[in-house]
Amino acid sequence: MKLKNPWPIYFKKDVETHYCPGCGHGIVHRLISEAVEELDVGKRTICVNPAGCAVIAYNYLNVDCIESAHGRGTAVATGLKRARPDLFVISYQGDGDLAAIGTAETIHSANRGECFTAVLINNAVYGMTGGQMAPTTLLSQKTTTTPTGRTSGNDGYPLHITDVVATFKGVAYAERVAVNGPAAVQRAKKALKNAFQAQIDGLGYSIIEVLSPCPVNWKMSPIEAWKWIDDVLSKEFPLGVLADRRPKAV
Amino acid sequence: MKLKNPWPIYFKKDVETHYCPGCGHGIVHRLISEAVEELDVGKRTICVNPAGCAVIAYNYLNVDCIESAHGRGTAVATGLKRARPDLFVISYQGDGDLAAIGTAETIHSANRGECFTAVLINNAVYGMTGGQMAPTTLLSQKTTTTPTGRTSGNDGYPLHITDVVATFKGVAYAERVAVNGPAAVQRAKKALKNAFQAQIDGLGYSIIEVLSPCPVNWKMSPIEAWKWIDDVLSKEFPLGVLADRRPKAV
Amino acid sequence: MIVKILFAGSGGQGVISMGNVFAKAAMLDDYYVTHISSYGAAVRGGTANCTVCISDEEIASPVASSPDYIVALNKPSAQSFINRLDPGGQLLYNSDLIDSVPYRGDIDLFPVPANTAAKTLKNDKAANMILLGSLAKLTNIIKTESVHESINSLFEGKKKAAVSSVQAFDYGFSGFPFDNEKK
Amino acid sequence: MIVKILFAGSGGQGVISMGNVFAKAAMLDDYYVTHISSYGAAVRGGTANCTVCISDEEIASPVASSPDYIVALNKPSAQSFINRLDPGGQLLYNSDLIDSVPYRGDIDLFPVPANTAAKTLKNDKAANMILLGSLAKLTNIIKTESVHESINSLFEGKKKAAVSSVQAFDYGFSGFPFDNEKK
Amino acid sequence: MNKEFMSGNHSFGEAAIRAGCKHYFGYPITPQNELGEYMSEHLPKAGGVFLQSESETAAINMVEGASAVGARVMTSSSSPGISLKQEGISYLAGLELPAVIVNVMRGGPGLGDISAAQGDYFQATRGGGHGDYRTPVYAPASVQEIADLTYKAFDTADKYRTPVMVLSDGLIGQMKEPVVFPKKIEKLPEKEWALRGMGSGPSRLMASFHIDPAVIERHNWKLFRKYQEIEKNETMYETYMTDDADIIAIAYGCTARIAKGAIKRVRKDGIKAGLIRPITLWPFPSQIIKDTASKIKKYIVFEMSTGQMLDDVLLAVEGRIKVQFHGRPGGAIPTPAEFARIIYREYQLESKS
Amino acid sequence: MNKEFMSGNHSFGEAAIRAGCKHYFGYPITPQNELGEYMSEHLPKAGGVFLQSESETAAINMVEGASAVGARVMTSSSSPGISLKQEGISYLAGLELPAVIVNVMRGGPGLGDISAAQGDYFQATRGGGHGDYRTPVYAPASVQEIADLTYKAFDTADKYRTPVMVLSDGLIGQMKEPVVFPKKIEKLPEKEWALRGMGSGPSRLMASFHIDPAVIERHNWKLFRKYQEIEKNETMYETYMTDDADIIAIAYGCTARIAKGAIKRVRKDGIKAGLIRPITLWPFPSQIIKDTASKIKKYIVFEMSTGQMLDDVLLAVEGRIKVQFHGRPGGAIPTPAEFARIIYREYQLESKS
Amino acid sequence: MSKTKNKVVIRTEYCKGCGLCAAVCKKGVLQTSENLNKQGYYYMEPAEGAECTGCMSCTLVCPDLAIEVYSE
Amino acid sequence: MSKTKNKVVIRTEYCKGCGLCAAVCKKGVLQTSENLNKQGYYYMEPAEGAECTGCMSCTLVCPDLAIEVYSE
Ligand SMILES: Cc1ncc(C[n+]2csc(CCOP(=O)(O)OP(=O)(O)O)c2C)c(N)n1
Ligand SMILES: Cc1ncc(C[n+]2csc(CCOP(=O)(O)OP(=O)(O)O)c2C)c(N)n1
Ligand code: SF4
Ligand code: SF4
Ligand code: SF4
Ligand code: SF4
Ligand code: SF4
Ligand code: SF4
Ligand SMILES: [Mg+2]
Ligand SMILES: [Mg+2]
Repeated sequence: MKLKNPWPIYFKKDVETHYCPGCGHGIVHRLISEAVEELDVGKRTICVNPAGCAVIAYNYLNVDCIESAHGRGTAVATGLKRARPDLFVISYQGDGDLAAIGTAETIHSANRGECFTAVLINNAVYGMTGGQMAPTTLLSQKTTTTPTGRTSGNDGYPLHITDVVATFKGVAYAERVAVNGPAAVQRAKKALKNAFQAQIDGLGYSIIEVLSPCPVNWKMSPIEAWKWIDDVLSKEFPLGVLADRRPKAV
Repeated sequence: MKLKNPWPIYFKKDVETHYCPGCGHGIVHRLISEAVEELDVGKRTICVNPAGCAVIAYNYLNVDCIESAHGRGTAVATGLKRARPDLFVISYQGDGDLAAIGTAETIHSANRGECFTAVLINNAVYGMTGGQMAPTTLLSQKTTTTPTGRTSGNDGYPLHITDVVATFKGVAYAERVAVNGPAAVQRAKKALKNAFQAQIDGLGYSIIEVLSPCPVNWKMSPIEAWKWIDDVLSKEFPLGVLADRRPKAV
Repeated sequence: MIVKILFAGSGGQGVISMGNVFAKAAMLDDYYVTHISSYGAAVRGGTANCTVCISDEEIASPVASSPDYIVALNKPSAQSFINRLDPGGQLLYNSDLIDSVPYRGDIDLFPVPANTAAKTLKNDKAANMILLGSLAKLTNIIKTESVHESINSLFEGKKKAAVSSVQAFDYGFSGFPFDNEKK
Repeated sequence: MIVKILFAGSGGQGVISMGNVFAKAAMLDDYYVTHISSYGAAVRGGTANCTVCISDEEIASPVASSPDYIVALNKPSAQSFINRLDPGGQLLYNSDLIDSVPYRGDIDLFPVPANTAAKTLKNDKAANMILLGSLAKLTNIIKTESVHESINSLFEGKKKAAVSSVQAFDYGFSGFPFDNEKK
Repeated sequence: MNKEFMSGNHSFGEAAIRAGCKHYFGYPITPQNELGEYMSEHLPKAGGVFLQSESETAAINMVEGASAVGARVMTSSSSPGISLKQEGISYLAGLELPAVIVNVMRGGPGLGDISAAQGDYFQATRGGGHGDYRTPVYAPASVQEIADLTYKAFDTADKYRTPVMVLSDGLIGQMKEPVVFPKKIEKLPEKEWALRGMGSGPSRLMASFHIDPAVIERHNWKLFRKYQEIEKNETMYETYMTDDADIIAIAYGCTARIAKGAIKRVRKDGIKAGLIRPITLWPFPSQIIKDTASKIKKYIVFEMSTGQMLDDVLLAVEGRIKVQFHGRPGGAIPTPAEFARIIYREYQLESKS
Repeated sequence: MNKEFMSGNHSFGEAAIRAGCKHYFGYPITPQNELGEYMSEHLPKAGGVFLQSESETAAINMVEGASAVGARVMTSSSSPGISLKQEGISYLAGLELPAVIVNVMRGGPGLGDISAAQGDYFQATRGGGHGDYRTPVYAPASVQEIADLTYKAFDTADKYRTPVMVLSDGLIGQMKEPVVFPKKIEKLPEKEWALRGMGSGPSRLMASFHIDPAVIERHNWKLFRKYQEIEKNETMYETYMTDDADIIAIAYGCTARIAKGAIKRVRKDGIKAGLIRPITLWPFPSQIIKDTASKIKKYIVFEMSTGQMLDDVLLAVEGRIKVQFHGRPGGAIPTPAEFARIIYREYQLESKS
Repeated sequence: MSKTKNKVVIRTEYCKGCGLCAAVCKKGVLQTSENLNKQGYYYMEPAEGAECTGCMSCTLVCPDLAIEVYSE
Repeated sequence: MSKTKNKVVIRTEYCKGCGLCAAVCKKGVLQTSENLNKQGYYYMEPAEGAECTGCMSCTLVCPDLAIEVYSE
C-alpha cells in the first residue's frame, strides 16, 4: 500500500511537539512546511520564531530558523530580507506578539512593504504565558488577566490588526483564515500559498491571520474550540481576503 | 482703545518661543490655550510634552506639564488619566513621536478609548532633530535621511495614522486640520474644541491632526510652506472629520 | 527534619491541588513549608508536577533534586521521575493507571488503587485526594484535622466538593496500605 | 600656539561655512584643527555659531569658553558673545549690520563693511567670505592659497560660486583693515 | 495576625495593595505572570486600576503618568521586559518620580529560559538606563520578605522620590510559603509635589530636559546627594553566624537561602562558616564587609550568574583578603549540598595555606 | 593617504562603509543624526541599504536579522535610544551575532540634554541588558580614532561573534577634525555560521532560548570563556607621560583629551603628571593600573559623570593607593584649565602629606 | 470507491488524543484507545471493522502529524 | 466700518519676521522693518498711512502672539 500523505520534507521527523492537544499551531506548522515544499522555496527559507507558544517552532519546522525577541519578528525579518533579498522569509507570530508589543514593527514593516510573509496565529489569548488577555481577546471573554471578562472600558476592543495593515499600499496580500476543520485547513493552505507566492514575486508584504484553537486556555475541548471559532471568534474576525494587490492575471 | 485679542490666560507671558519663524507649533499652542480657557478646563489640565520641537512647550503653555519620553506621550497620558480621571489631559506630539516610535502606544491607547486628547503636529518631517524623514513624509520629498526623496521601495508610504485610529470604536472624535491661513486656523480651533469637549464628556479618545508648516526643514519661506500645505500635503492628507462617535444631539 | 515530596501526573489530575492542600496543612501544623510547581513551556503537553518541602527549620531550597517521596498519578510520570527518588525513598502511585513501574531495588513501592476507590466513593474526581490520604498516613507528620482544614479552605464556598474531598482523603488515609494484587 | 575663533551670526549668513573653510585651510597648512558648531534646540530661532581651534599641537578641547577672536555677522550675536572674548581678544564684525557694540575696554574692534563690500563686488552673498578674508589677514596664520583651495573644495562642482567666493575672500583680505567712519 | 500560604508573585501583589498601591501597569512574562493576574483580580476590588499594557515600554511610561499625579504605582516584569523598561526608569529617576518596579529574574541573555537566575544584578544596581542615576534595590529571600520589602519599597520610593526595584527571581516568585502581611494602609499623605492641574496656583512642570547643560549638571549632583543620603540611611543586610566565622559566604535572594542551608550543614562538621546576606543590593552593605574582612580568612561569593555582585564585594574588600566566587548562571539552580561542597573545599584550602 | 576634514559622526559612517558595512538601521537622535544622514547618502551608493527604522527597538532587531545572514551591520543612537536597545543587545550577545553599535552619549538621566556626557559607562561596560554578557566597548578620543576604532570594531565583532559598542559623545561626534581613513575592504570572508537557507545541508538554527536551564548555563560559561579571551587579547589603552609620573590621571574619550591638555599645562610647572587613557572600556585595562599603582602617589579619575569608570579603577587599584575623583555629569564640558587646577590641588595635597 | 482499500495508521506515540480526527471522520474509523502513550495521552486507534475511505480529512486536521493513510 | 478706528501693535521683540501676518492682511497694513530685534529678526511694523480694519486675520496666524489689535 502507498502512503497517501508522505511526510512533508520541511517538517522534522520523529519529534513530539510540545503543544497541547488540539492546538492550532501544529496544523499551521504543517501547512507552512507543505507550502514551502510545493512552492519549492524551502531550501532558501528562513523562519523567524516568536516568543510565544511557537517559540521552539524550529524543533518542528525543518528550515533555517532564527529566534526573535517578543514582538520583533517583523523587524528581524526586515533585517534578514534587506540583507539577503534572495531568501524566502516568514515571520511566524502570535497575536500578542504581532499586535501588542510588536504593533509598531508590524505597522511599519507592512507600510514599508517589506517583502516577507507574516503568519499571525490569532488564538485570542497569550498562550505561552498562561492565557492572559491578548489584543484579539473578545469582549466578555475571560482570561487570566480579565477574570470577569474583557471590558471595552478598561481593556479596549478586540484589535483588528490585519484589517489595519490591509489598508496599506505596501501590503500585497492579506487574508484571514481558520484551521477548525478540513475545509478550513485547505483554505488556510491556499491562503498561505497565495501570500508566499506574492513574496516570491517580490510584490511586498503579505500576511495570513489564522484563527487558531487554544483549547487549554479557552477551557474547552478541542472540538468545542473548533465550534467556538465558527460561532463566536469568526464573528468578530470574519474570514476572507482583506487585501489583494497582486497584479490581475491577464 | 480696547485690546481685541487679550492675552490667553493659559499662555505664558513675556517669553520668546524657540520656534523658527513661521512654525506652526506656536499657532497650535495658542489655540490650545484659548480652547482650554473657553471650555474652562485650564485649571485642571495636564499637557504631556513630547520629545520633538515642542519639547519645551511647557515654557509657553501656562498649564501643568509633564515631559514624556519620545513616543510615549499617550502612555504617560494613559497613566495620568487612569490615576486621576477628573483631570483634563492633552498629549501633544509630533508625527515622528506619535506615528513612528510611538505607534504601539498610539494604536493601543486609541483602541482602549483612553479618555484624553492627542494633538498630532504633522509637519512631514522630524523637526527637532534636523529634518529627517517622518512617517508622514511624502513620496519624493527630500529630507536629510531621504536625500534623493522618499521612495516607497525603501521607505514605505506616508502613514495615515489618524485614519487608522479613526476606525477604532474607542475613538470618539478624530479630525485633520491645518493652520495655514486665518480660516484654517479657525477650523483648527473648532476641531480642538470638539475633541476637548468629547474628553470632557468622557466619550473616549480624541485626536486632532494638524498639518503644520516647518518652513526651515521644508526649505521654504513661511508663505511657500502655507501654499505647499494646500497644494501638496493636504492632497495626501485630506482635511476633514475622520471619526465622530459623539452621541448625536437630539 | 525535612521531608520532600514530589507530586506528578497529567494536567487535569489535580496534582498541584494535592501539593497545595498538603503544604497548607503543614503550615497549619506550624512547620516551615514550601511548594513549587513546574510552569511555562514545561507544562505544555499536559504534564504537571510540584514539590512540597516540610521541615521544622528554615528551608534552604524549595527544589528537590532527589525527593523522599514521589506521588505518581499516571504512568508517564512514574516512569520519568522514579529515578530521582532518594535511595530509601517511597513511591506512592495510582495502581489503576500504573500497571508496573521500572525496577529500582532501593525504594519502597506503595500502590494505591485510587480510581477503583473513587468509583467506590461514587466520586470520579477523588483519586487525588485518596492518594493524598494515603500519603498522609505514610508520611505521618501532618495532623489529619489540619489536612481537613486545608481542604476546606481550598474549596471555600464549595461545600459539597469540600465534604466529598475530605471523605476521599479519609478513605485513602484509613485504607492505606492498600492490598494490591497487581503489585 | 593655539588660536580659537568663534564665528556667530544668524542662520542664513553662512557662519558655519566660514568656520569650515578656515578650519580646512588650517588642515591644509598641517595644523591641528577642530571645528564645532552649535546644534539642536539651540539653533531653533535662527542663531548659529561655530568655534574653530587651530594649533601646532594636539587640541585638548574644541570648545572655547573664551575665544581669542570673534567674528560677528549680526548685532544680536555681537551682543551676546562679546563678553566671552578673551581679554586682549579681537572682535571682527560686519559693520553694515552692527552699528555699535557694547563697551569693553580690553579688546580690539575691527569693523568690516561686509555688505557694502559685497555690493561693490555685485555679490550679495559674499559678506561672509569678505569677513573671512579680513580674519585671515588679521590672524596671519593661514596661507591664502590654502584658503583658496579650501573654498574651492567647499564649492566643488560649482565653479562660479567658487571663483566669486575666492574673489570676495581676497577683497576682504587685501582691504583689511577697513576704514570705517562709523567706528 | 493571619498566616496565609501564598506564592511570591501573589505576595508582591497583596503587599502592594496593602501598601496603598492602587495602580498597576504591566505586561505578561514568565515567571511573574501571577503577579499581574493577582492584580487584575484584586486591584479593581480595592478601587484601583489594573491595566495590561501593550508592552513593557508602555507600562513603565504609564507608571510615569500615574506617579506624576501622586499615585502609588507598580509595574513588574522579568529580565527581557526589564531591559525594555530601562529608558523609562531613567526618566523616572530624572523626574524624581516614585514607583516600585519588580523584576522576577530569569535566565539570560536573550530569551534565555524561564528558570530563576540572578543575571540582572548589574542592570539593577548601576542604574541600567542611560545617565547617572541609581535605584534602591531590595532583594527578598523568602515569600515573607517579598511582602515586607515590597511594602517598604513603596515607602522608600515616596520618601526619596525615586523609582525602587525589588529584585527577585523565578524561584521565589513561583514558590509558595507561609506569609503574614503588614497592615493595610488606608490613607496616604498627599504629595505636595504632584501634578494636579494648576488649580488656583501657578502652573507646575515635570521635566528632565533642559537646553542648558549647567542645569542638568546641577540636577545630577542633586540626585547624587540624594543617593548618598540613601546609602547612609537605607542599607540593609542580614548576618548569620558571622561572629566566630573563619569563612563568610556572601549571597542574596534565593542564593542566600541556599547558602544558609549549606552553612548549617558545614557547621555540623565544625566548619566555622557564616553568611552575609545583602538585603539592599544598592545601597550595597559594604561596611559590614569591611568590618568582617579583618577577622576572617576568606569570602565566598555565591551568585546565580557568572559574577556580578562579586564586583561590589571586591570594591568593599579592597584586596584585603581573598574572595572566591562560585556561580551558576543562566537559570541553573544550585543546591545546599553543592554550596556546602564549595565551602568545605575553600575551608580546606585555607587551612592548608 | 587622503586627509579629510570631517565630523566624528560622518567619520563613523565612512569608516563603517570602508570596513565593509553594507547595512545600517537606525533612528534619529541628537547628537548623532549626521551619522544616519551620512549613511542615507552614501550606503546606497556603496550598494548597501540605509533604513530609517520606526524606533531604536526596531533598529536593533533589524540588526539581528541582517547579522544573522552574515552582513556587517551597524546601528547608532544616543543615550535614551541606547537604553531602548538593551533588550536587543542582550539577544545579540545571546545569539552570538556580530554587530557594531554606536552610542554618541548625551546628558541624562531622562531626556537630559543634547550636550556631551559620559553617563552611560556602566550600561555599556556591564552588558546593560539582562543576563550575563559583556560587549567590547571602544572609546575614541578624536575623529581619527573614531575612524580607526569603528573599523576595528567590525573586526572584533566578527572575530568573536559579539556585538561591539563604540562609545563616543556629543563633543567628538559633532566635532570636525582632519582624518585619514583606513583602506576600503572590498571582499569579506564568508561567515560559515550564518543562516542562508538550508540549501543542500541540514537546517540551521539561531536561538538563545532553551527550556532546559542546564543548556543555558553551559552557554553562559561558553560566553564567559569567550569574554576571558577578549580580555586577554583585546585590551587597549594609551599612556602619556606616565614613566616618571607621581600622579596619574585616568580618563577616556573626550575627557582624556581634555586631561591631556591639562597635563601639558601642569608639566610646564614641573608637576609630574601622566595619563592613562583606556581605549577599550571593556575589557578595562586593569593591568596597567596595577602596574603603575606601586610607582605613583595617586590617581585622579576624570569623567563626565558622577563616577562610573571610577569603579573599574578602584577594582584595579584594590586599595593600594589613593584615588581621587573629579566629575562633570549631565552634559557639562570641562576645560583643560579646570582639570589642571584639580591636578595642582591633588599634587599639593600629596606633597604636604 | 468502496473497492479501493484504504488503511489508516496512527503514530501512537505522537498522538495527543485530541479527538479531532475522530470528529471529522465521517466513517467513524477512529476511536480513543484505552492506553496511554509515553507522553501520557490516550491515543487514537482505528476501530475494528470500520472502513476508511481514504478521504484524508483526518490528516488535514491532525495537529500532530500522527496519522498516516495508505491506499492501494 | 471705516468709521471704526483700529490700531495694530507689534510686540517687536517677539516677532520673528515670518511675514505671515502681512500675507493675510488685505489692507497691506504690515511691513517688514529695517531693524533687527534682539532675537536677530527683521520684525514687522505697521506701515504708515495704511488703515487697519480690525479683522484679526493677522492675529489668527501669528505663531508668536506678537500682534495686538486695538479698537475703540
Ligand atoms: C519582552 C518580553 N515580554 C514578554 C515576554 C513573555 N511572553 C512570551 S510569549 C508572550 C505572549 C504569547 O502570546 P501570543 O503572542 O499571542 O502567542 P501564543 O503563545 O498565544 O501563540 C509573552 C507575553 C517575553 N518573552 N519578552
Ligand atoms: C528614544 C529617543 N529617540 C530619539 C529621540 C530624538 N528625537 C527627539 S524629537 C525626535 C523627532 C521629532 O520629530 P516629530 O515627532 O515629528 O516632532 P517635530 O520636531 O517635527 O515637531 C527625535 C527623533 C529621543 N529624544 N528619544
Ligand atoms: S497554550 Fe494554547 S496556543 Fe499554546 S500550545 Fe496550548 S493550546 Fe496551543
Ligand atoms: S524645525 Fe520646523 S517644526 Fe521645528 S521649530 Fe523649526 S519650523 Fe517649527
Ligand atoms: S482518511 Fe477519512 S475515512 Fe479514513 S480515517 Fe481519515 S477521515 Fe476517516
Ligand atoms: S487528530 Fe491527531 S493528535 Fe488528535 S487524536 Fe487524532 S491522531 Fe491523535
Ligand atoms: S487686523 Fe486685519 S486689517 Fe488689521 S493689520 Fe491685522 S490683518 Fe490687517
Ligand atoms: S506673523 Fe507674527 S511673528 Fe510673523 S511677522 Fe507677523 S507679527 Fe511677526
Ligand atoms: Mg496568542
Ligand atoms: Mg514632525
